[in-house]
Amino acid sequence: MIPALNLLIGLAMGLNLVALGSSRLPSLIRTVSTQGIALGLMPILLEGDHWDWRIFLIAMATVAGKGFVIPGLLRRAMRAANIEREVEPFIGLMPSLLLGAGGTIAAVALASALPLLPEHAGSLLVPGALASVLTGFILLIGRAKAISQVCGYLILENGIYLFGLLLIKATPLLVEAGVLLDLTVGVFVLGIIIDRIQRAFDSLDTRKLTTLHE
Amino acid sequence: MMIVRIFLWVALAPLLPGLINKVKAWVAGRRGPPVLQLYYDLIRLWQKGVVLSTLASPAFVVAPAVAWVALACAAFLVPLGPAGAGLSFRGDVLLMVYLLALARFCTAWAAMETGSAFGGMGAAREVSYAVLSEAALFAAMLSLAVQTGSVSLVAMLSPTPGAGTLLLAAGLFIVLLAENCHVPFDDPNTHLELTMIHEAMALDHSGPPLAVILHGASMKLLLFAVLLTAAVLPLGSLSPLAAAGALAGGVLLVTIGVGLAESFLARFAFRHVPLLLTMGILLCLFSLLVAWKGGAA
Amino acid sequence: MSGALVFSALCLLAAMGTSAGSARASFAFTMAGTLVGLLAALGVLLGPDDWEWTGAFLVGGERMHLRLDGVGAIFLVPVCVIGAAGAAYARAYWPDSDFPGAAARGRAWWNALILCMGLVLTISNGLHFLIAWEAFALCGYFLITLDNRRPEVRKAGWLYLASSHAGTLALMAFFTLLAAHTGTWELGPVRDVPPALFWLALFGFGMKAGFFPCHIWLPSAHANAPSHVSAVMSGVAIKMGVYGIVRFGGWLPVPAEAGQVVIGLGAASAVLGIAFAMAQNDLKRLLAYCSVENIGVILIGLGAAQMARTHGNAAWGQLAIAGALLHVWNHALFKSLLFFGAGSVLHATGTREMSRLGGLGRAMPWTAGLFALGAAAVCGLPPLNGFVGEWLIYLGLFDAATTRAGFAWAVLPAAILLASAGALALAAFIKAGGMIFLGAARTKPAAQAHECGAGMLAPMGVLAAACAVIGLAPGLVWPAIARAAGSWNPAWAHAEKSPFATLGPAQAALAALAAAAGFLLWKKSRANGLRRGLTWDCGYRSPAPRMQYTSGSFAGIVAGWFFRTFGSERKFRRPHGPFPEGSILLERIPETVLERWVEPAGAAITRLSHAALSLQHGRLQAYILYLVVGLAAVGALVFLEGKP
Amino acid sequence: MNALIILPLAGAILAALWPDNRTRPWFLPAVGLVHVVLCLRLLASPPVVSPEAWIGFDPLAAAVLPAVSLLFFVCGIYAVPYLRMRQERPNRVFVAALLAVLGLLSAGHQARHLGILWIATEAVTLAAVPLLHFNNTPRAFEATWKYLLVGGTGIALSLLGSFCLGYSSLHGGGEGDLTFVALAAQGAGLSRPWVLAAWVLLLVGYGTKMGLAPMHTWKPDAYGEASGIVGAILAGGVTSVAFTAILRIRSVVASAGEGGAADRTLLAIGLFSMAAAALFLLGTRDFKRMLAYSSIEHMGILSIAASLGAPGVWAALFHVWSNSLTKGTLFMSAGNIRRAAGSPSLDDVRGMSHVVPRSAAIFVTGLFAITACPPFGPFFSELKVLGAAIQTGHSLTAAGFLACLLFAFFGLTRVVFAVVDGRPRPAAQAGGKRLRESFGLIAPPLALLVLSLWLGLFTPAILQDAWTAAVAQLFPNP
Repeated sequence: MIPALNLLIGLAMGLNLVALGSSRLPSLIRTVSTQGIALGLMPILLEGDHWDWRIFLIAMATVAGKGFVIPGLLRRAMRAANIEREVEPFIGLMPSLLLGAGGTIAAVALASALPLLPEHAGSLLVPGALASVLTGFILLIGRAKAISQVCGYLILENGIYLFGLLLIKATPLLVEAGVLLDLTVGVFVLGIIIDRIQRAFDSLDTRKLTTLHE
Repeated sequence: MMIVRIFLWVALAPLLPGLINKVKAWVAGRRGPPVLQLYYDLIRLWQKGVVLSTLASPAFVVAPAVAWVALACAAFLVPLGPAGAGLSFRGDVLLMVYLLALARFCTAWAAMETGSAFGGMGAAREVSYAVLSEAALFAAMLSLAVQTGSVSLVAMLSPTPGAGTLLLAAGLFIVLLAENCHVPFDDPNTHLELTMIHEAMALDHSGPPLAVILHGASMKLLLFAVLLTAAVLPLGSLSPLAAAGALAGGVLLVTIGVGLAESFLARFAFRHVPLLLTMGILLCLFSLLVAWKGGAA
Repeated sequence: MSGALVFSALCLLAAMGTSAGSARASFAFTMAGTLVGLLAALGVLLGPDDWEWTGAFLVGGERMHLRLDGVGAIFLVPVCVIGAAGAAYARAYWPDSDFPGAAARGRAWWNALILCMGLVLTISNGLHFLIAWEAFALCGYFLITLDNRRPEVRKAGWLYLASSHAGTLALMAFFTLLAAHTGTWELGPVRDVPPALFWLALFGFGMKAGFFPCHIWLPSAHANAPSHVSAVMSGVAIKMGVYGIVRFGGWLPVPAEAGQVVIGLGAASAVLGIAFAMAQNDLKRLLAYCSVENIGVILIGLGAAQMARTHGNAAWGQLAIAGALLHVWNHALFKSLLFFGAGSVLHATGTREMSRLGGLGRAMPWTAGLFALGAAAVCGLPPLNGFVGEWLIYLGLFDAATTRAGFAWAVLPAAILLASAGALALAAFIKAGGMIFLGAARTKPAAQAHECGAGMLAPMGVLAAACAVIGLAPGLVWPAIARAAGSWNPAWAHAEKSPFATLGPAQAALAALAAAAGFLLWKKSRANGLRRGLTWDCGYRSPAPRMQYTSGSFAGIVAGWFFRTFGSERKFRRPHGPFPEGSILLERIPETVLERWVEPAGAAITRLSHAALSLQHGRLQAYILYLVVGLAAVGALVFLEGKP
Repeated sequence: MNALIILPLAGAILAALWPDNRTRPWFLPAVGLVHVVLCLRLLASPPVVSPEAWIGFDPLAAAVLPAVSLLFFVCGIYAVPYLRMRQERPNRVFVAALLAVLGLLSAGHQARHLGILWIATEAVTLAAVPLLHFNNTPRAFEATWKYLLVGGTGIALSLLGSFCLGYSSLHGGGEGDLTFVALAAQGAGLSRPWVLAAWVLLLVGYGTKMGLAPMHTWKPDAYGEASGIVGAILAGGVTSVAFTAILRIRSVVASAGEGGAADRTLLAIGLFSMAAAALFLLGTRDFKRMLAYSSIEHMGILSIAASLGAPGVWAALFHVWSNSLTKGTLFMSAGNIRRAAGSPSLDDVRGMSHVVPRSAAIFVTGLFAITACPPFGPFFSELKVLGAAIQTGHSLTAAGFLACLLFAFFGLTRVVFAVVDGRPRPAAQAGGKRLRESFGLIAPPLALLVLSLWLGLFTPAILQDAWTAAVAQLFPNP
């Protein structure tokens, strides 16, 4: 099943670049949710040969959570703040694209340095994970709008989730579920705070959020 | 014996200024005042009344007396050749030096009493230059101590003349001039107040206190003369009579030397005074080093 | 003995307890505590054996262990004496009526300070020593900042606190290292520890002792504290630092060159301290710098003793250490006396600037007389106590010189510098006395000064009497000093017979003669007729106060010699032209070490800290970038360096 | 399964359902008291924890959790009068969240499983969010936002790290049992590169929660805007969870034979944190942010101590106690002063000793306590750290440690005395009325101060044994 899996991972990595390149928030959110769905499907592919309902459950939950619930939240926040565009990011689109591309290559290189179990040898899981984490960081550091930063955070989490798939056989369900749960709650909270900030500052431009400093 | 010693110090001291003035007069080709002039002055002053500044307290009168006592006691500690010292013990040399300091303290304090500009000026100069002369004096005493391996004046002042002796003599002579306010440091009989040290402090004194101050000054001069002589001449190795003679001669010589210095040198500008004093310090230091090395070898 | 010490401690605690309630009761307790403590200390000094007590319970995991030997007792005496005198002086000088609240706090901290100093002197466990030491330092801080509404007081207090803490941290390191090497916190003579530890102790305690150049905190703290606090800080508190150096110089194996270094520090402190004192215009600063000098004097004696000890316990070492310890007493006595005098002046005129004073001697003759006596004592003039102590030190140095031993070279410059320091001290105190008490009043407040009450004069009188007694009958204190010297270095335990056999009577005779002569001369002048008139002053018609020599002009010559050393700041416009006008000479003597070395360093660090703070600018993106950087750094540390 | 966790969570639910705003705060001291009692009972009679248990009151938990519980209890007492002062704000969420934090902290301290540990920490992070924006001001929301994103990123990294550690176990032939016991047992079997990667990610991740520089950035904002008790709980409780997490992971890494690398990084990051904190302290002009920087400094001390082997870890556990208790004092008294002064900035606060004398006195004493002035707890624990450094031959570390302490002292005293001394501004004069120094507001910080004093002077043997046991657990084969 590795090839199919790698196809999806490749898609996810592509979506990273798309996220880096997209200047409009709706498209950014859409990218994130697509990536979420892609990630959600992976466990099933990974476990394709023998059927395990728990894995299936997780996959569904992931698809629901990453693919629909969280993006929905973000869309709501965006509409509340009625902003569409990412204005003047700290790192421009082109630079961040290049950074992301470079990062992806670096990730592939770095991943080859880390020893893998035979069954994962051919998969793109590790480079994919690292690339997504990197993309997440670039968005978190580079973007000025709170929502795009949350998207960055989500991509970061996606990367980690990808990595988690390495252990999906070994690590019992609890951890995975806990991870997912925490993530969702986390984004819920993020959503709430974004909402509050929107009300307090009537803007989601984080450059306004610099009153606390020395 | 005690009586004789005291008599010697008290009675002979005022001779020295007289001699100095005589020498100066001879050099200048004048007849000059009689050698006993200071005795006359003292007697006259002793009978005069006192004019006391409205600002001054009794301390203004008492201080000179204390200073005189301090000088007398210091003199008492200095051995007169064969006669030895009136009182001698380990470390009496320190007591002597600090008695001189006590005398200085009293005169300076009294000088500040009247709030006169010149009193302050004189006191400031006196105490400031004393810093250097005291250092020189200590260096000299140290070198004597090191040379003789003793810390009591009687033993220290009968040295065997060594390589350092000349340096020491020169250094002590400079200290003598400075401490007793003679040219080139100060001019005892100038009448330009701005150039005075000792006189400036005594300006406001009159009557018995002034007499006490003048006599104390002469006693201090004698003390230094004796010190210098005894530090240079090997009195200990002479027969008592010869020693006494040598001492007397030495003192006379020193006095004449002072007189000659007075007549041939001019007063230094005050900013040059430290230079000369530092030279004195260095001379004493060198003699100290010579003594130190001499012992080590 | 134990009973006495416990009683005195309890009394001090009671005094703290009642400080807010009843000033009278608190004072009574303080007196009781200090006097009993004094008796206990003397008991140890005059008795043959030490006092020792080990408690059953643990504090901080260590057994309480107190010990009072000769060295501790010799330092405990001034603690008690000045503790009592200062408390008495404060009653009149800082009454509750003038300082509501602050006065009560002052009493509490005062007693706490005495108690802590007593503990420092008795505790013989490293851990507890640190505790008592820091507590003592903090008491000092709260005493200095009693009047903390004044910014300059707060500044001075903070400087004291900061430097004291620097010392404490050094001591933390010192005691921890000591414990690590000996395997126990118990203190006592130790053999097998690296001698280099001594340097750490020297710095740690030196910050408190305030020798040059660790004195940065001293002038401002002593100048801005209430005068009775200045007295105890200067007379006693800095001696705790000396105690530490003496104590561990005696217990530790010291480096071979320790003696020379200590002598060098001492000589430098003596000369520079008094030179700075000479240049001051603020009376209390002058006294503070003079304390630096006296610490220097003590260190010279200590260094010589240290040297003698490292080279076969030569006998002259005993004289040196005895002189140093005696000077500890003497300085406590006359420095407190002088600070009390300064307090009275401040109380009477409201200023510490000598150039605004003058002629106070007529208004406050008693203060003037006592101050003069203190001044004579601090200049080391016979027949007072200052001379006795310095005489011992000199004797030690001279004896060392006469041995001509190669290592003893250091005593030659030391002796000479000590002598010039003495002469400078004389100059400084002639200036102080003259500017304040003699001549004509320079300002209105000075003219309207009034004598202070008996409540302030009595403690000064007691201290002055003590100065006189030690001066006239030094034989009395010799046994105590010799005992202390013996317990500092057992090799000197056999107390040689008093070296004062001749000096004592000589001083007494001198005093008697001086008194007699003074009296006779006064009588004679009266008999000859004593006329009051204007100061003649070479015939000026009406000498005005402004014509007097000022503090600055008096110090001018010496300040000129040290111009480079001080780094003095000078503004000078010469008079010129036929009708000169507007000529001016301003000279400011800076706190050289503080302003030229310490403050620039501090400024650099402050700039650094502002640079660091500008990174905390509030932009979240950057914060996450820092996080990534941190990740990269840790990764680099692990992976690059991590390869075995 | 575990009363220490269940009880507070149940309390939280109950409090959330509780109708009355005035009586609800009493949940905090009540639950806190029971929690303390339970903790101390467990401390007195340690239960046997089966090695494969995922959650258990093992020696390490016993060595730290009671401190957190004690701190929480006292904060709970303080919370009652505090929340009465803040009647204008509904405290339903606040109280519930606070109790939830306690429960999750207990879980985190007792977690013996990598995943559980991570979940608990993450959950604490999220549960603390409502506490931070309790004041409901824009500043509070900004602080929360930063806390959430920086902390979240950190937590994400620690998750990644956990996965790496897990994978290292898989790669070493393990069955993916992520309990620390199992991981440590696998020891050298763990695959080196993955362990190192895991260590880097976990150190940075949990270090962010601890607030080690340069991941500390959220701390000043959060502590500066949160109320006193929240600050105290964050500084005393949450940080200690992260620290115990690092300790547990360090022992795994050490058993994998990479202890050297781990200690090196701990030492470096610790010294860096101390130095950075000292610099910040020298410049800050806000006495609540000052507390945050001081907390960063002490996290640095902990991390240094943790790098000094067994004696160091013992000292570190000691310091966790003394630091939490003393910090509690500082946060509460600072809270009082902040409330009376109406501003945390030196630019407009002065002479508070005349406005709120008791709080000011406690604040100053607490300052001396936290700057390692004897005879308070921190002095003894930091002396132990110093001793450990010297004992293990890290003389330079000791020197740097002392230097940082000195500069931190300069900074702290500078700020505190500027706040306390001098003449109060007329504006602040009213502060006396704005805040009545009631018993309930003074006693808790004072109690913590006394506890810290007692902890230092008479360190109870039972605690020393607990710490020794914890060290034995972390260093199985000395």
